[in-house]
Amino acid sequence: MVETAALTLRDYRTDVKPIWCPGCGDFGVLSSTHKALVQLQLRPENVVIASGIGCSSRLPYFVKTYGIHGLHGRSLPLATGMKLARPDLTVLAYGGDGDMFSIGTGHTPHAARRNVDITAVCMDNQIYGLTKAQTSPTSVRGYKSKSTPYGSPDEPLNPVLLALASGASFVARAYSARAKELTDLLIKGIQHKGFAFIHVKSPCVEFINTYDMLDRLVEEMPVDHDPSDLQAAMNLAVTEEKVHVGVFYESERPVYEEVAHSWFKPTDFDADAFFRRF
Amino acid sequence: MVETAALTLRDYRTDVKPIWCPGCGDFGVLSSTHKALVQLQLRPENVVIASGIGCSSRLPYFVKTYGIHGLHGRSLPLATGMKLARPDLTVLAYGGDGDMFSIGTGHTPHAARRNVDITAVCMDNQIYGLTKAQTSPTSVRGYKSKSTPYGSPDEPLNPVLLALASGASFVARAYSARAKELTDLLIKGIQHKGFAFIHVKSPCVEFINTYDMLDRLVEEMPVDHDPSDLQAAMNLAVTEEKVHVGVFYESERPVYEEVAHSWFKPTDFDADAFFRRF
Amino acid sequence: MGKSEIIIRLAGEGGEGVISAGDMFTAGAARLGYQVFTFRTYPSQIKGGPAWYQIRVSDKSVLSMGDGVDVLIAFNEEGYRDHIGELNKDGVLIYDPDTVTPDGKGHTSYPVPFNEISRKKLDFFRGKNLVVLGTMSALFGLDPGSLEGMVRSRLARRAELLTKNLESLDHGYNYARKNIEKSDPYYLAATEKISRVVMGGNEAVAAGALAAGCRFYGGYPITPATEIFLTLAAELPKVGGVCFQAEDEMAAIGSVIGASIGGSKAMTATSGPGLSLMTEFLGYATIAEVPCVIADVQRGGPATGLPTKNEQSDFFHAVYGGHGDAPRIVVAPGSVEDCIYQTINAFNLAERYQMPVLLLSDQSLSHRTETFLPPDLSHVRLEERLTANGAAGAEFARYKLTENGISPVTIPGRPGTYSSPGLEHDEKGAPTTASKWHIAMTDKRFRKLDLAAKEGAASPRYGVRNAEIGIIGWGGTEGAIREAVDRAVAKGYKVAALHPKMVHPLTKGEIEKFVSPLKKVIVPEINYQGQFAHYLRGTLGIDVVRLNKYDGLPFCPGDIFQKIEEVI
Amino acid sequence: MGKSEIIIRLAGEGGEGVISAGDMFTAGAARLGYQVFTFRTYPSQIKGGPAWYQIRVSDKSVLSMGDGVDVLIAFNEEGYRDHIGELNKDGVLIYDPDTVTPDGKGHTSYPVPFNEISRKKLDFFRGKNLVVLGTMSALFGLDPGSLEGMVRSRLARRAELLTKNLESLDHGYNYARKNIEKSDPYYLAATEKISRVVMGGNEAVAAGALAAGCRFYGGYPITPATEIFLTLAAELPKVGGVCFQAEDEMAAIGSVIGASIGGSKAMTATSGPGLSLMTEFLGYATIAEVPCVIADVQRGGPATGLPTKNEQSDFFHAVYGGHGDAPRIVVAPGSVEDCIYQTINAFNLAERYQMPVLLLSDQSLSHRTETFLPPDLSHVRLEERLTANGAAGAEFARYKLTENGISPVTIPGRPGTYSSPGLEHDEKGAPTTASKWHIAMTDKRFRKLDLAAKEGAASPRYGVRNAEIGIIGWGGTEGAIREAVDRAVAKGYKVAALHPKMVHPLTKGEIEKFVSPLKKVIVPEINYQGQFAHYLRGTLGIDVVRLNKYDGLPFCPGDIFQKIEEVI
Ligand SMILES: Cc1ncc(C[n+]2csc(CCOP(=O)(O)OP(=O)(O)O)c2C)c(N)n1
Ligand SMILES: Cc1ncc(C[n+]2csc(CCOP(=O)(O)OP(=O)(O)O)c2C)c(N)n1
Ligand code: SF4
Ligand code: SF4
Ligand SMILES: [Mg+2]
Ligand SMILES: [Mg+2]
Repeated sequence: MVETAALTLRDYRTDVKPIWCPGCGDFGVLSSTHKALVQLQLRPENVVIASGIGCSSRLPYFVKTYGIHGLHGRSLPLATGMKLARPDLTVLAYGGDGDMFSIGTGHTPHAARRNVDITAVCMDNQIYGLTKAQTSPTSVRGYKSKSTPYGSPDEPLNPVLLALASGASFVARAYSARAKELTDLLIKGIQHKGFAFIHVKSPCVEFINTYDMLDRLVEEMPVDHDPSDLQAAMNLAVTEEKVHVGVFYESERPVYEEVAHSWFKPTDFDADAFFRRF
Repeated sequence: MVETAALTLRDYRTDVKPIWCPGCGDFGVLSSTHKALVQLQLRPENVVIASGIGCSSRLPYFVKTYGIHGLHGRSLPLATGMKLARPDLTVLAYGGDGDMFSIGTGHTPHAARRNVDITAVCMDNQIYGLTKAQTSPTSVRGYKSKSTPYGSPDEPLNPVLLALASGASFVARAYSARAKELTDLLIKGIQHKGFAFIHVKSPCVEFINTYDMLDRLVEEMPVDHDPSDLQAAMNLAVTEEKVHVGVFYESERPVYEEVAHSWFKPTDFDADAFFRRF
Repeated sequence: MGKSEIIIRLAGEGGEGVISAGDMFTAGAARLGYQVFTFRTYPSQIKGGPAWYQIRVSDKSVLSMGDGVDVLIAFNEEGYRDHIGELNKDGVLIYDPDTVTPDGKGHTSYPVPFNEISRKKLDFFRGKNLVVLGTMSALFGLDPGSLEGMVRSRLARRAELLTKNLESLDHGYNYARKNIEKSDPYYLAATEKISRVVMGGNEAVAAGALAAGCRFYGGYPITPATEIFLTLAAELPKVGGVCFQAEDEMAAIGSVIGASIGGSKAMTATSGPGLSLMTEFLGYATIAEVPCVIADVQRGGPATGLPTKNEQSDFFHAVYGGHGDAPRIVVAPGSVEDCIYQTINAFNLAERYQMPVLLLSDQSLSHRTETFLPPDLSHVRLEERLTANGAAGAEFARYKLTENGISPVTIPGRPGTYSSPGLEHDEKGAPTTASKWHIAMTDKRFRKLDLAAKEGAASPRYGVRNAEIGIIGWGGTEGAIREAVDRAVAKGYKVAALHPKMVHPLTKGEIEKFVSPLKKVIVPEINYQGQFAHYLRGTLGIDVVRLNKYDGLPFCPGDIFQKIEEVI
Repeated sequence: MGKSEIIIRLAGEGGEGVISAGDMFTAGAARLGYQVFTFRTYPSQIKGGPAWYQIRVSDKSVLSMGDGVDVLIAFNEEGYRDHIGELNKDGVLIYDPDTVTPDGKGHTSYPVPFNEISRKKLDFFRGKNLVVLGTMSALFGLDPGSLEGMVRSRLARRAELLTKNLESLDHGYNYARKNIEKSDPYYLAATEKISRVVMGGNEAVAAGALAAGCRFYGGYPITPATEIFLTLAAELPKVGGVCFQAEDEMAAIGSVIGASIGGSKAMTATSGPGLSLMTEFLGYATIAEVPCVIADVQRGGPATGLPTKNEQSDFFHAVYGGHGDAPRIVVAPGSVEDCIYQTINAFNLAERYQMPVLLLSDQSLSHRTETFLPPDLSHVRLEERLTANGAAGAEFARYKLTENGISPVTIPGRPGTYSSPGLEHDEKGAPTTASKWHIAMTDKRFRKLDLAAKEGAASPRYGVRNAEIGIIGWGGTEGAIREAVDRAVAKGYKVAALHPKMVHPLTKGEIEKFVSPLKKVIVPEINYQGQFAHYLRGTLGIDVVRLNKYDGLPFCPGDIFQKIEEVI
């Protein structure tokens, strides 16, 4: 890195034009991602962004790093394999609320408890955007869409609470319209050693425009909140009146891939010795 | 029911001999299930027990009710379809720790938040029994099995905490060796209107005999615990020194299938009217 | 005096009104008694990217999207460039001079400043589709009064938009009347006003399900199948059913199987990626003998592939997919109206043979609009599974080894309990690893499949009796094949086509009878591998000429006609 | 003087020592220089249910479990009843008179009170397997000193059990010497002590993976594939690799694909149910062109089916499973030793053609023990994917349309970034719905498959040159087929067999050349549908005589020999 010039935003932009509707919250997440990479001066070839399927999951095509546009709900398994095989790289996983908390629900708790050093970003618009406005697992109870025309009977899931309950070692929330904060949280998440979960409120202007509501409800973490206190974090996560942004929880514990690489000083495979044991 | 004699244990026993190893905790769960059905005097044909795959998931074959021995991890989707189609029946779902919290992780939070009136019983032996002793999602960190011969790098999942964080309206824990308590909790779970999650510590004598440890650690709910207080329940669930048994949380909210059947007074399908709209 | 038939294509960008203008023209034409067949394609994103819509409108029955384009309405330069090549010799180009610069070669062309009219004159850019519609009405003879009626009823609940919209329609109409000197032959003669159903394939599948007695749907959204789900979400609660949005496709089909064991007729619908995820549960429905219907609206594959494009490439998976020897039935409708009947058929087959039945639709069939007379479903025969009451308090021998393989089943709530097994089992459903039971139960499951083949309904056959060239088609290509056969027969070629609706198992005798006098058999398919052709050879040893297309679009009759001429 | 070969079967209940006694006899025999081939089956539960173990031991090479049984050791009444019918004419029955009452017909039989000796005499019931082993050693000529050595090394770390175990061995040996008057011909002559590998198919797959350079495994336990995972869990960390226990099979294959994009050679292993769950991701590896190896250890299906029984019924899914036109390669090893080579082959094919490669093993192959000389892997050729460095700071054209379809790939960490797509894409991997790209990329993906067929290695061929009857087999049936061919040729029949290892795509020319002079072709398979036979007809139009078996057990040479005589 010493010889090369500092990286700028242009170094992270691709030629692929974002497909998002004008005003979509996902633009904010994209631009904060670009900015976080610049601030961290991570070389594009040393970063991998995995994603699932959805409007939000198209993001990797718009960032000039390595990318994996995976399958619906499967960003975390892809990111996990990448990070375990290549602990030297910075690995991120992006997805929507449907992607990470409907079809992908089964992977999130395991990625969290394993503490693989991945930064997971859930772009939550409380709707299935790409398939044109069906109720999502974060849609509020009673929400009417064509998939629940008489109102959804389901209680929404709480992504922050679930991440906390699953053992994530870093949990935060941001709002796509507040770029600076979002960029800072992305940086913190990437710098955090271990699994970082960032819940981003990212409105869908086409189908459920929540900007006004969020502008009203979004609020900083209470100043006295201690992010090392899991119980306090969970209590804060269940309060419904406000949408708190900032770091809910942060702690350090051993990282999966380091543990897995600590048992042996690796040698080549010795076939003869192996067969001799049988 | 007026005309028929009271149902006894014999009415719930099948001719299929349990496959479990002598001393397996699952015998305790089976016999408490038989007893709960007797105490509730539920007619065998009005009860359906769905399960996944595992030693524990063989249970439906040993109870003379309707049963669905499903696929690994899928007891809850099967039970959900059954209950939505047949709200008149009592529906239960049984599975192991691997079944419900590894391959089935994705279904548990959704069954919980939907509040379909199902009683879900997780028979947790902290191991994959049927496939002969691999590390499970509830195995402790550092646990050595043939699948993690150098010690598991993963933090275990906390089933009770996850159920709470997912919005289950009834959450309890029991120990298979304490039959009376387990029977009572099964009865409470079945009587609870909504999704009830019961975490049962059920030791595997063949591969990881935890009876002694559990005998030491298992303890009643603190007398001052208020089961309507979600935050208190979560705080109790994260304490690691003791394995609390009893009801962690209980609340009432609308049940999915009742909401879904409340919108219309059903009529026959009128094809002509339907096509006229197109 | 005008042509009795016009093929109009609108091409532009997603979100620009291409699709909605097409939809409204279609609805208007149908109201006036014309018969319509449409095709649409658009990118798999909400805004932007190339979209086009084709309407074939006629006073006679139309079975396919037709050949070439008579009228191209280009919304933007790309729409012009990508499609001008398909404009027929006498064709007309309509374009917005703001965004399109035609190279002026050959065609009659009319510039209409759609953007300017809607944006500048009306200050209502969202009304652009209605400006286009007005222009189309003026040029091709759709009664503007009737179109106005349609717009009024569509916007009944959104009065605030109505005035602006009607104004837009008017402006488009008047602009064309005043400024365009019509020099083309395309003008629809008035036709008899017959009230027809105007419907897409997905809605037709939903209609079929409701008519078949389906009372449970468990699903997860996926393009291009979602409308089946959405239609049933609105309708099922009215008839006492439940429409359940699952967390994923495994949960969707799991809930369907649970509901079916509970006694409901139950279904799910999905597309390739979801079908792949349902694979393990398909095997479960086979071994536990649970009736259920899985509609697969095929799109371009593999993986996420081409979500909004057409392909018939899930045939292999439908027939062969899944581990183990796992029999199931596969049914494929040929047209929108047929979606109703084949969905009913799928439920009947599921109930009769107690196994999963796959319904193979495709993107084109699901999203195209066809017109047809309101179907009379009152005489349709509905099957119900063979049920029984067990003895009270006794376990029931649910998998009794009967001669035809079909065993009576008890339903929860009735005496005679059993446990539905995913493991191999004896007659009571109890797990066993004994060789004899695996042999007996495998035989039983395939006996049912053989029976289904034997009992299968006759397939439609088109063309001449003494054919020398045959076509065997399957699924949504039926209309295009039929038109090609008509054209070939009109030219004196000895051609016939067979179009089986149950595509697995095949009614062997019928196909062999069809094939035996033929010199050549063509199998047209929208996939690379010739999946049905391969299956035909593997199953019946029949060698065919393959006609494959895998560009994401449906067949035109001309594609098939050309192949006929090639092999003759 | 004795027989050069004995087939011994132990039958009893799971958990009774049937399996461990068999394993130890096998290990002991191999130590003494005999060649061994075993088969085992047991219920899919931890305790109870019928279990049996067969050992074929010889001083010559053995390729299958053989025909019938020379010595039956019945642990309980069921073990006697279920297996006595298979005892050969001269066969010997050994039984515990406490639990078995033979009907006394025909066979030589020796009662040995295994239970009494272990429980009463020794007060060490767990030692029953060693009592059995001692008896076997006395009766069939295995040197007891050598067995003792084996027991000592096995229990090296559990000294407290050693004495009791050796005592049990002794008692069994002495009981037989004192009380049994041997009247049967089965006694193994001493043989040359050659050190051989004694290994099962799953361990051999793991060995092949390690040798091929696999450094990432992502898996989820499932019978009968688990030992691949467990072996790699112990070994991979030693060579700098990672063995990852995933939460389910989607996560397993997802992690494998992630690791492979990261540049690792990566694999997973599973059985039918897991393979079905991996279906969507298989298509992803095809469209994104990610090299990876998926071992499928087939068991009885469908659904959970018969977890501990043998079947070759995942062929259809391996070749045809998954939505869309999704090419992949399928490889099937024929023996335990071949598991090593075909696993290396699978990695080579995956790397060369940048696609998923399925390795089809089966329950019998995975859990049987074979003996073979330590393989010399030092000269095995290893393929590495074609890589490139892109320009620094530039996006890389990862899917370049090359003549043979293979495109160079960049690896994270190197300049030249790209995004791996599940959507159809252009050369840079950017999503597109344009027809031309779907056509071009589909063609490219199938070009690679065609190339693989063209470059495929020659298949082993057995039997006479001028054969009239041919056999085409696949997978773990190779040994039984080969013995049947030897027997037929010895009888003067003109028979030959071809056993392709790459079963999809087929090396067409080779098969056609093999088949063309033949009068009849037999395809023996352990499944109901004749999956490979169907595929052969669908692909090459070759009609065959099917030989199907679906009782959960492998072929005996006699099954195949009989079919040869039938068609001759
Ligand atoms: C297996 C599978 N099922 C369903 C789909 C269809 N699908 C694509 S995106 C999506 C949901 C999108 O919602 P979300 O994840 O919230 O992303 P958003 O578009 O809102 O950003 C669905 C259901 C798919 N591509 N694959
Ligand atoms: C799809 C699929 N994957 C894997 C398996 C193999 N399998 C059967 S049971 C089991 C885990 C058993 O553990 P658990 O659920 O804790 O039940 P237990 O046996 O401990 O009661 C596994 C991995 C399977 N049957 N199906
Ligand atoms: S549909 Fe919604 S989420 Fe998707 S791009 Fe448009 S605004 Fe964004
Ligand atoms: S292996 Fe363990 S869990 Fe399974 S039956 Fe035996 S004791 Fe119970
Ligand atoms: Mg969303
Ligand atoms: Mg367990």
